Amino acid sequence: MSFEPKIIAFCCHWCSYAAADTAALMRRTYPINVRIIRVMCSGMVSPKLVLEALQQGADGVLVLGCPLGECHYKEGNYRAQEWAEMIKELLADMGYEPERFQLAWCSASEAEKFVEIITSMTRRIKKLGPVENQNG
Amino acid sequence: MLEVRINELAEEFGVHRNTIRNWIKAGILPAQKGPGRRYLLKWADYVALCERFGKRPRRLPETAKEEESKKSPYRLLPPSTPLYPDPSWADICLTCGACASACPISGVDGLDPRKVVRMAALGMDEELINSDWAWKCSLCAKCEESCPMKVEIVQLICRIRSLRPRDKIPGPLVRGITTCLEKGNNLGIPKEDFLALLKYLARELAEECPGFEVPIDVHGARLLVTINSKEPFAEPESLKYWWKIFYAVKESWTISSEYWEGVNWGFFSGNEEAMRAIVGRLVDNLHRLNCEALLLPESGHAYLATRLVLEQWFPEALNKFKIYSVFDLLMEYLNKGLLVLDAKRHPGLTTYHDSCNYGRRSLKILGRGYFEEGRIITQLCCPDFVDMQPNRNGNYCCGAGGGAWSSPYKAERIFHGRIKARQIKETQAKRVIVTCHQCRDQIKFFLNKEYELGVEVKYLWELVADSLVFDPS
Amino acid sequence: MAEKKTTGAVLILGSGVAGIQAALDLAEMGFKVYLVEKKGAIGGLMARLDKTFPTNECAV
Amino acid sequence: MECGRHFNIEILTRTELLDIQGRPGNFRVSLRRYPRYVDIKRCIACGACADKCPQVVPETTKNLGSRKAIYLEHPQAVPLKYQIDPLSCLKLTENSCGLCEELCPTQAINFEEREEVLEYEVGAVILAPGLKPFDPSRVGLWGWQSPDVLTALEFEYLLAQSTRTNTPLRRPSTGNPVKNIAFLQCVGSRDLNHCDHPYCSTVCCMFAIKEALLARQRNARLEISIFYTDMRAYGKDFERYYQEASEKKGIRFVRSRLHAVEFCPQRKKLRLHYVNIEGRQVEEWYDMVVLAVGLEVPPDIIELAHRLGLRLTANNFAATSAFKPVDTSKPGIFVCGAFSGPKDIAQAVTEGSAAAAAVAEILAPVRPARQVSQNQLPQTIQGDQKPRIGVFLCHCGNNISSVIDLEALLTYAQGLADVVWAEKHLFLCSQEAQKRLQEVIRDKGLNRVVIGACSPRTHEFLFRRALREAGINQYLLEMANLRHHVAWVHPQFKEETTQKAKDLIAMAVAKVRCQEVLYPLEVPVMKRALVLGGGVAGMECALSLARQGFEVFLVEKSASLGGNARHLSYTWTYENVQYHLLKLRKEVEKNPLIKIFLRAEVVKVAGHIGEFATTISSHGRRKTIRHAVGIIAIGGGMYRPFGEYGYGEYEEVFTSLEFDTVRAAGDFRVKRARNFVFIQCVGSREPGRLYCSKVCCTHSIQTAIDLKKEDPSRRVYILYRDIRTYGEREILYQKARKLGVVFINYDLHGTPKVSKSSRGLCIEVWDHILHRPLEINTDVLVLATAIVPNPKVRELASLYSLAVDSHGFFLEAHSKMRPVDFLTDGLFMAGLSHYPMPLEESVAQAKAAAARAATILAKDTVSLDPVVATVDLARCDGCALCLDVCPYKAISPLEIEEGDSRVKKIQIDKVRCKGCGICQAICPQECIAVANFTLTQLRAQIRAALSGEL
Repeated sequence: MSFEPKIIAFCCHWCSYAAADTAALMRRTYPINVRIIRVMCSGMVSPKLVLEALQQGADGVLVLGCPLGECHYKEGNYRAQEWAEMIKELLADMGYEPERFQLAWCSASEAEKFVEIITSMTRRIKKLGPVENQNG
Repeated sequence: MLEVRINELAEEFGVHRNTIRNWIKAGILPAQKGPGRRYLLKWADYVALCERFGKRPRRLPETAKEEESKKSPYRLLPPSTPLYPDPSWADICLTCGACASACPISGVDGLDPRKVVRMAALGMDEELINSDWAWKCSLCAKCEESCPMKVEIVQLICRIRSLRPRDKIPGPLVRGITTCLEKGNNLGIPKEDFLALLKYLARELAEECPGFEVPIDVHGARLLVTINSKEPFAEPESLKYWWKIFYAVKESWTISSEYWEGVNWGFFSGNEEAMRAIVGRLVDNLHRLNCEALLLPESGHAYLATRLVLEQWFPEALNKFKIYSVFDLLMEYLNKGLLVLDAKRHPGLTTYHDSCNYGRRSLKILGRGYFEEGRIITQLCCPDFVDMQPNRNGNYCCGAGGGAWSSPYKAERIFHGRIKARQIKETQAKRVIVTCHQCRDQIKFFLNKEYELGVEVKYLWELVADSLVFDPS
Repeated sequence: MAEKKTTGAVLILGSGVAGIQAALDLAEMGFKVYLVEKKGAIGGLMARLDKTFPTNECAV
Repeated sequence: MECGRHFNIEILTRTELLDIQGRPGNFRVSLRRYPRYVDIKRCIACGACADKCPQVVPETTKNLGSRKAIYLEHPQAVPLKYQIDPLSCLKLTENSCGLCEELCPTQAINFEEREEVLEYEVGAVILAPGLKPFDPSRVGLWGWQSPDVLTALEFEYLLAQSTRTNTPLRRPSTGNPVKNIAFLQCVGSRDLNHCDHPYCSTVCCMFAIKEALLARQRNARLEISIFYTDMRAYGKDFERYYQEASEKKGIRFVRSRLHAVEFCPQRKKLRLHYVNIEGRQVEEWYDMVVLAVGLEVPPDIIELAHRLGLRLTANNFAATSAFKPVDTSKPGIFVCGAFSGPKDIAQAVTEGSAAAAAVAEILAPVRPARQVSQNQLPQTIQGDQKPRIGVFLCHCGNNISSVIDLEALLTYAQGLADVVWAEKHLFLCSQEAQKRLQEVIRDKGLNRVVIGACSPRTHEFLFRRALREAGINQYLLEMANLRHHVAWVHPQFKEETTQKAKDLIAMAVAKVRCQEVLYPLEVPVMKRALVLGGGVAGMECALSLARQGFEVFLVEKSASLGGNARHLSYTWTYENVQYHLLKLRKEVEKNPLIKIFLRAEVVKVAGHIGEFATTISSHGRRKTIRHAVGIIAIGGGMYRPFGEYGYGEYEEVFTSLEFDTVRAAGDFRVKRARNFVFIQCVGSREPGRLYCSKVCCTHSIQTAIDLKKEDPSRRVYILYRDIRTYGEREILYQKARKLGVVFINYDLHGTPKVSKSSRGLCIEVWDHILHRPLEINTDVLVLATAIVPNPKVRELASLYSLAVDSHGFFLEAHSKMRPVDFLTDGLFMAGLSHYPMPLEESVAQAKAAAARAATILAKDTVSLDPVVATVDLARCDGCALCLDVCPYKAISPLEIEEGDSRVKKIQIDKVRCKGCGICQAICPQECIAVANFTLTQLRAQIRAALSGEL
């Protein structure tokens, strides 16, 4: 059987979670590997949560927020960008491939983009294979 | 050269195999016998045939493709005098395409009702008047019936016809009118020949109906009857149907020895003067013979034309005389109990063809169309009855109306009739009842043969005459 | 004739989306609303439609 | 539906309006109530009666099947109560049977009920009777008599049936699966021949596209053709929907109007014979034909209108003015919805609100002063006991159950820790299921609930209310979005979908387990509104609010009021715009409740619903306005097509507005001109601006009519793609054609070419009917250019945190049901900053926004979302990292006494906090928690998500 990764996607309530809903309303389809956790803002997703997901066995983590400048909380997604920098460094330190994490933006109407992000992430993680257990 | 099978072509053009064979025989489609059961056809001839019927050639040589889009732009100029006197003849067109969709000869010569209306609206009068399409149209008004905007398409086409230089009118229409005006009937049958023929026919009928005589120029007869010149000329027997009915109901009727023509080709060529003259003669006859009533000519167009002319120019005649259509008269006989009909003489499934002029066009122009009467009478004689789909107001034309019967465009006429033929076929009826000479001849002699319909075609009055139960004493 | 006091109630005839929206807004403002419908249930045409465009959501 | 539960609304079903007497403020209305024979208070909609009722009544509409003589209007009916049809009930017709009376467990049946006349005293009346579909059986040609020919509504029922039963779409005649379908547009619309309906029914185009797409969803191989005359996709997002349907979803659009549908008895199929765009004959065979029937005013409504003395249009729609779009000719009687002209849902909803505003304006003096909040219900069961979780799963008809194995999911849910109860329902959102939910909560002593259904974004409020009414805290709820995140997006997977659904349920259970009780925060409302934009929309909105007794600040960036309307001379119904504008301005200026700020712009925004603080800069000075609600109506702009069609190059080329100006000024270029060409859709419906500007067709046609009326010998050509004169505007289109304006469609052969020669300006365009190029020499070329969004939209959007659509217009909370609301509470929109629209729709939106705003202003307090951050002071070490990151400045330092020393801590302002959670993310002590999204909850969700295999 081929490798079926599990991907955690933190979606902000206002844009990306809505984009997932819109994708459904438009009957777009995408890989089943993603599990969406609704948060109020992408800025709410701290590096610890991303690391925790990977350590708990997720093969990839997505953080999806509103497009820059359209954050419902003014600048939450800029904050998310800062977290992302930190997360990338942390992942490198801990030996995770940097591709296992992605921060992206899509607005409520961008269902296509949402589907595209999920699809390409899944493809990428499938190629990457399961997380090598670094800690023994 | 293109190798084709008869089958393929027939399917492509929606006509019968025999029609294709007939076209080849008649030279409409120049083709040579090819290998097997195939025919060899020149590309150009094939494309021309497609062009003629508004079909997109299924197979195209590369060279033919380039032809398109080479047309140079037509410069729109302020029109001098529009072809039409009222916006409702062209301007209000939505260009929705319903008319073109409804028209059985859409695409023939690259034209259709919508294009005609469009050209009129854009001021392309010359082109319209010079085109033969207006003469291939059967004026059936199926287009008008479907038009959501009530564009007066048929009037426009009639107008286009009327503006055609008289010497350029295709076929025998002009000759027919001239002959009629000069000699009293379209075919120029001399009075003596006509009277002799009637006498002869009367003698024949008298064998069945003792004491029958043709009442010629009977003063004070109740009903004046006209005759379609084609009948004495080609089908004298068919005159007897009405005679028999008149005999059975003991009608007081007469035929005029002069100006008995029951056809009005002025209607087709847009010649109002001729129309008026021909109807005027009928009115004169009524006065001269002191008749009470007129049986309007049986042919659909002649009925409509005569009625229209009466309304427009002879209103006093309309008041003075009782005017019957064939339906009115037959229904009157039925209602008075004068006709006894045997429903057993015509077994088998029968259908009824609505004449466009009696039905759809009368309804629109006169506000009263004959749809139900024909069906009632038919069903009294043929209880096993089925309607065509669509029917009544939505019925398709036989393809021979509007002068098309007399025009030289035989191939187009048969192409036009393909839908009628299909309608008849789909009913699976063995018999078609008609009420107009053109419809009858087109279905009986052409559609029957070209589309292998194998149906019996009868006039409504022929059906009545043949079903009559009467005591000859 | 004495001027009668204005009545703070509204009658709405028809309970399609328009009528319902008017009813809800007025009710939220504190007015008493009588929503009159010829049929046995409110909702008009839309209540019977399964989905609406462009999002194809449930209509109700 | 919310309506069924609102305590201020009394629903009177099976009731007709007879008469209205009196005057605005004091009407006496008489109603006739027909007996229902079922006591609404007693009926529990158990269905025992209908189950045994012997009388089966076939529905006259195809595909609705049949019903019993005692029946529900439809399964989701509000009120969900049975009724008896007196015409078919055996008891009422023959005095036999009466079975239902015996069977009814609650003795709700009452055959003694009689028709009664009711009288009510009301201050105002709103007429919203709607329209009825055209009956296609009136015209034989459309073949409705054949079972395979359906009206659009009948087809919708067939689709619904097929969806419910999860069976393929079958032909009613043979029962064989449907392979192809043709939609025929304009049946009973734009037709003077087969019916007297010159108008466009407005909604049928989009309805057909919607149904076509739905049908394709049922069967991806279904071939669908839509036969149309003009595709009227003029509304917000409609054009994109249309383009996608044709380009991506494989729906075939054929520009041809069909004349008839013919059934062939031999082939048992429907024959369509038509002429295609190239003028060639085509014959096609279809399994099914859908007639997109138009709409018309029902005869009883026409009669009522005559009885009430209301002025109607030539087509029996209620006559209204563009400046008073919801006023009838009788003061105090208002109209909304399709009765004043066919319209789509969003517009009908907008007008509903607008009518509410109009009523509120005249009844303002008697508006009740105090309002009871609906949230104040006793909550006995709290969340601090040991979790007792109930899981409720929804079939959603078969939306969910056709993809996910709900049985397996149910079993799985029952096995989860702390889950004490699990069950499933056909429609969890139905009133019946809601009631059941409350019963289960009480009976089983549940204190937490998981709903496995659809999106919390749309349905959370409904289930929260159910919890509230069941007496437990409404926040002890979590929804697993099985429909949007599994069923609808993964239909191609089989077992995996159920596994994913299990994960989602596990995640929800894990989250709700740690959920705590929350209480909404009540915020006082200051009775004051801010309106941005001094155009017609802004002014109308301000005026409406002022008439309702609220103080309004009207902020305009230019030096005077009026906006885009200053450039318009008349509306599509030929009302003088300048006259009305002047009147409106005067009224706004002299209203004591309206304060106007000119040359003013927003520079800073703070606060929230109930108490915004918007700082404006006016004449170099800053001023902060405190207001409870805000309405944004900043208008739009005009596209200037430099480089297109010789614009900016030749002096004979104008945009529509420019042309209006030079014409009004009596410019010689217009006066002397003999030939005029209009090109439509310049800048609209193009890549990058894939929307219809809605007003340009009507505007160009009106100008063309004027030009022709002034001098009939002028030649006027309008080059278009689709003429979108929706509603009764269609009559203008007919008028223009009657006057000899020539319409040429350039969609098929490409855009017109403009060149200049010695003869002047020359336009080359292909004629869509003749299929040959035409050359038009013209003196004037008018370009009907797009309406483009105001660039300030983005600026304001970022200040107020608002959503913007892909074209740069404001994005509403819901395109159909909340067309003037922003997602942010307390803010509304109106006019061209929302989407291009004609004047009367701007006015309607303005009034609608006023009504929506008034629903807040009328209250003394509003409830705020308690999803905000709280700090655990015991663990806070006062590092203050959170202070800087808070976008709302809701966090401030705090010093408290701890033992004998003062320690630094922080505090969070609950009203300012919006719950973004950035502080929660940054807090090294993990001592800040956003309610509903605490770290504990998020971690629990992560663990649950990763517990199962895929």
